[in-house]
Amino acid sequence: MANDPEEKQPPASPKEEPSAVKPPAAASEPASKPPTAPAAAAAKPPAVAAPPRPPAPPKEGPVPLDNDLVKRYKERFGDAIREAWIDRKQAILVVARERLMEIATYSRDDEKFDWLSDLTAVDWPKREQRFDIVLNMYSLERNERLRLKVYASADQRVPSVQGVWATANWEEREVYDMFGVVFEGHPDLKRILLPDEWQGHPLRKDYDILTQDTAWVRENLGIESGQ
Amino acid sequence: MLDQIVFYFFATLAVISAVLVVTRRNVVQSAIFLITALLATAGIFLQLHAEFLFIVQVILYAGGIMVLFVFVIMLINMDVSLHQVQFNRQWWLGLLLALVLGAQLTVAIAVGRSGLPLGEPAPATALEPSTQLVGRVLFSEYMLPFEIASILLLVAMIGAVVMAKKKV
Amino acid sequence: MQTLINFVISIWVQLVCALVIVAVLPLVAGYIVLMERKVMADMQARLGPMRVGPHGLLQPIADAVKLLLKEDIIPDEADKGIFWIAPLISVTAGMLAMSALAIGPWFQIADLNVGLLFVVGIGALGIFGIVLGGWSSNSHYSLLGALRSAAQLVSYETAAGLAIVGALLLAGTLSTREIIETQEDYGVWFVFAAPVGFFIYVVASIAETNRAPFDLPEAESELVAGYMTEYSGFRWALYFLAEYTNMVVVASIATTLFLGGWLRPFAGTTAFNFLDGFPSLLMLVVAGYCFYRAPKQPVKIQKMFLVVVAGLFILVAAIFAAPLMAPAGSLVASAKPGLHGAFWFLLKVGLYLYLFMWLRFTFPRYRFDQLMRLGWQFLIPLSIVNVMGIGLALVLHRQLGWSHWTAFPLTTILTLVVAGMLASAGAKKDKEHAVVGEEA
Amino acid sequence: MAEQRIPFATHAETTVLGADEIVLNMGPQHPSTHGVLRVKLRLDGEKVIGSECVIGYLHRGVEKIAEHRTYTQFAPYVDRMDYVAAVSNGLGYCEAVEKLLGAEAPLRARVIRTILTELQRIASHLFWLGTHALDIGALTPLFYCLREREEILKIFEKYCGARLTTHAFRIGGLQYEAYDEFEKDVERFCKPFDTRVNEYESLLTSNRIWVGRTKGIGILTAKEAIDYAASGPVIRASGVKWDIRKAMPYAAYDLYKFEIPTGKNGDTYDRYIVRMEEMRQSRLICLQAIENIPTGPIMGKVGKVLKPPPGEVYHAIEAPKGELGYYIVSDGTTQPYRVRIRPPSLINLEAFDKMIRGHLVADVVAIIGTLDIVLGEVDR
Repeated sequence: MANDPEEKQPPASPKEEPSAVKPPAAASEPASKPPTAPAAAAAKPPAVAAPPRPPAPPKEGPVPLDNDLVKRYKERFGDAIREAWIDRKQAILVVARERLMEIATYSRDDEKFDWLSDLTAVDWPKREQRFDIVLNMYSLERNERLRLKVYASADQRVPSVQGVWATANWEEREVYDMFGVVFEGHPDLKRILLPDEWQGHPLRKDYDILTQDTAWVRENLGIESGQ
Repeated sequence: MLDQIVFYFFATLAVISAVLVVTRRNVVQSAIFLITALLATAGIFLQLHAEFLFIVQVILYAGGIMVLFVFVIMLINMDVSLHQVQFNRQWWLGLLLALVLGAQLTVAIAVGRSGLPLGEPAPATALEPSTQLVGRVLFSEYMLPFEIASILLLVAMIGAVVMAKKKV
Repeated sequence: MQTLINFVISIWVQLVCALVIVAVLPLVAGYIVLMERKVMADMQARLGPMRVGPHGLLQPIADAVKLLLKEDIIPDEADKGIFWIAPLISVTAGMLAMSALAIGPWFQIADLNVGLLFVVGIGALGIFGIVLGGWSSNSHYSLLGALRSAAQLVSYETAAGLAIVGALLLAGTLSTREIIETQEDYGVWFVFAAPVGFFIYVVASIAETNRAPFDLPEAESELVAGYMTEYSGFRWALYFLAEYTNMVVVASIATTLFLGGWLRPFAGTTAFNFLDGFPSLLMLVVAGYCFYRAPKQPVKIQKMFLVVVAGLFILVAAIFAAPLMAPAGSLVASAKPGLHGAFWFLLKVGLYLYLFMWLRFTFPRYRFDQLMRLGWQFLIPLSIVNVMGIGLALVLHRQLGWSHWTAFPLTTILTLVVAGMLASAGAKKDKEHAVVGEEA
Repeated sequence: MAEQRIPFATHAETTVLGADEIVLNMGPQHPSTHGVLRVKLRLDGEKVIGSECVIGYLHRGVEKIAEHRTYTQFAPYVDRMDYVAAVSNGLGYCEAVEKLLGAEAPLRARVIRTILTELQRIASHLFWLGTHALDIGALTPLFYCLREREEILKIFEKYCGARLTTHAFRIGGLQYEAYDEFEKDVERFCKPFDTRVNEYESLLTSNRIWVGRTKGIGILTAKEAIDYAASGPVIRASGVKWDIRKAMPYAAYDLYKFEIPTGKNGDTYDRYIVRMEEMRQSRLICLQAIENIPTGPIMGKVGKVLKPPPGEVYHAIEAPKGELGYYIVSDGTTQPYRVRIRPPSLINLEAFDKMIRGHLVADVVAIIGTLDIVLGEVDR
């Protein structure tokens, strides 16, 4: 059962997730009139009978995940796949930083995740490897999403996936601009949103929201810092 | 009397602008003065009731060739060539030659004055309107030179197109 | 001193006409701008200028005053002398070209023997104004705009010139007055004898005045405002005046050459004499509309103003009607050709300008290379073929005695066939160009 | 005559006819860059041989602000990103947070949300068509499009009081009940809208000059579109039949039938056709939806104070410009730990450099128009 079932449109296996009132797409599309079931948010069991799951959506956080996708990754890359869990019905794989390029190429070519929808970063200052670089991939054929995570500390260099998906170019520049993570192998890694001479990386947690690069402001705008 | 005024106005205008063309350091200004010189001569044609020549002078010289001049002046970057010193300090030699030429001209006119048929200019209405006149002459007596000239122009045009083709 | 006075007396008519042209043209240009904005608004489901005077009638005056008061900025490194003279060249070229045109049988400044050639030649001098203006304002954008417009004007002038040659073959003379008289003798306007020539001339004249689909040089979206970028205040207005004067000149050439100048439609046939009443009828209709709108004006002064305007139109209607009512031989009756001639000429010019505006608001802009390709690969060859076609028709008609009803339509069809072939060849080449775009 | 040096565009680093190329700067203040985008074009004569987009002039640090606001407080900021399609931004954010909470909006709320989002899609495409045609020189379509768009903005104003930055939705459902003649207004707009689209098409689609200016311009093949992660009409015009409303239905899209228009060779003309067809499809969705808006509550079971359990979610919707994604990380407090917004305009803009190579300056303007970018979203 691949990840993110709720997202998936499995023609065959019905999805009994009660929260979304949604007959599987394969089933005949209800006439333009919406389902006659009482409009109240009653969970309408899908047309195909399936044991209704407890209505309470999974309240607890990430749950370890082990499906065939994760198995394929594990037997291909062994311990490079550090962890795998599912959070809010979306699969997440934490991978080793060194082998990111390989895993990315494998995901695109063999696993058909050919459309990199997003590449971003989150800063956890308390953790030793403070940044986690997040790659949200999507497979056009299998209509599935998968999220790769790589942990990196401030001074470690993350391999750039710009070679695998051309779209990563500007997104990596933005992560460099906002977090200061250096991407190795990126054609021209420089700031994309902020002026080139700006000091500091705003989206880091320790960059207080009122801090403005006073030097840059004083020098270019000729005024004391705006705060 | 009015004709004299008009004539002298155009004549002096032509001479002054011709001189200015040579002496201007700014190349575009000299181009403009060249245009005024050509228009002044066109004015003189008009004064002689040669309307066709007047308009041909305006269209060909001012409208055609000078547009090409100004076009080329703009396309070539003038900055570099302006800094080199244009004059090579031999203007006195030029002046001398000009005086010699002037002297020769005045002598020729003075001696030949009696021989030249400088009678009263024919009244405007005597001749046919110049367009028909030029047209008839051009296509009757001077048919052959007219055709040769047109072929020559055609060859020049094709040459230009072929040369430009390589660059595109 | 005496000769000077004699000289002035002998040409007072031309002098008055010249004064009228120089004084009235800016006002007319202003009202053409208003007409354009109103027509544009009408086509775009909105109202256009309504605030200054009733229905925006005083808008041109407001524009002129605004432009006069605007600060006149000269870029610091610009070439002051040329920057100052460039718009003047454009305006003088435009106005000078108006002098050879015969607005009505009476209203003509100079009946030059080379009339039409003069107008086209002087019009060509306008290029200097644009090119020098673009160059002297020393900004990269205006230079690119100036070079582009120069190239466009030069290439479309050839097409317009050849289209004129086509019609001149029919007219046999260059003087504007005689062209209209030959059309009167033939009883048919040249637009029906050489329709392809007229079509080419319309397209070429639009390109020549930098308007509508061909307004590349000041295409707002690419080069900001082309050669006019650095101009402001009244200097910019001079360029605008030059553009509208050129438009009027080009429209007058077309009217003189193809639409029978000051001739009333069906001038010859007496059956259509009721058309003589059309000018005063039109004026009365306009006056009626003004009266109808007057009470609806919000401000009292605008009501009064509209009533005055309506009165004016009734007066003009009376002037047009007077020669019809007056007894045959009287002086007043003799004024008919002059007045009605001028009316018909200006009406045709007005309709031609409306065509300009109509095209401007429906068509997107050509790209520069498409524009040049259309000019050189379609219009110019077609106009050459058109000249040959009309020559052939004349030979058939005059030498071989074919009736002109068969000769001219036949040649027109021939030219259209050639036009089709040219167009398809052009389309094939476009595909190649499109491919070039791909693999470059 | 004093030495009068001819200053010839020395300040701009340009040599007009030198062998090397010109660098033409289409600066932030340019009438056709749809906002404050600066493009440094490297030209060889008139042909573009390279470009560099300089962005960031409208950067307001929305993602940093999000970390200091509660989930509900951050909702209005989302409208300011793609200010032309504020309603769909709001829908994306609210659904993402609902997914984070594991809550669900009731059916009636989801149907009304679908109607308003589809109306917003039509309004966004109308605004695109008007400005795109204006850039290429056609003056008239702009006013027709704005006339229709005005009707939609009136409906938004009647529903939630605002025209542009509407903040129409709340996390968990809707704040306002649909006003009583809501169905009639939407129907009054949708019924004649088909003839209106035909009106635009009569002006442009078969217009020789329009076809000449758009066919074969800014070609993006399907493979390149996927590689550059283009989305929305840009990827569909290249032939990839993919629309999140069909692939991963959200709100109430799975209840209605509609087609996904695709193009063949991914040039400006195909993108134009795709967007025009999309407007028609959105109209069909709205008509189907207003036939029977289910009754019932408009607000789901979501507490006043939202404290989602720690974890993260990525939720994407089909905004008019493309896939608008929200990656929200929650650390259990009332304020999101990290909100990352996937801007479709910025990612579509990445393919811009590849698309304009070999074209002329006039085409650059057309290509910026066809990408339909809004700088508020590009710079965030």
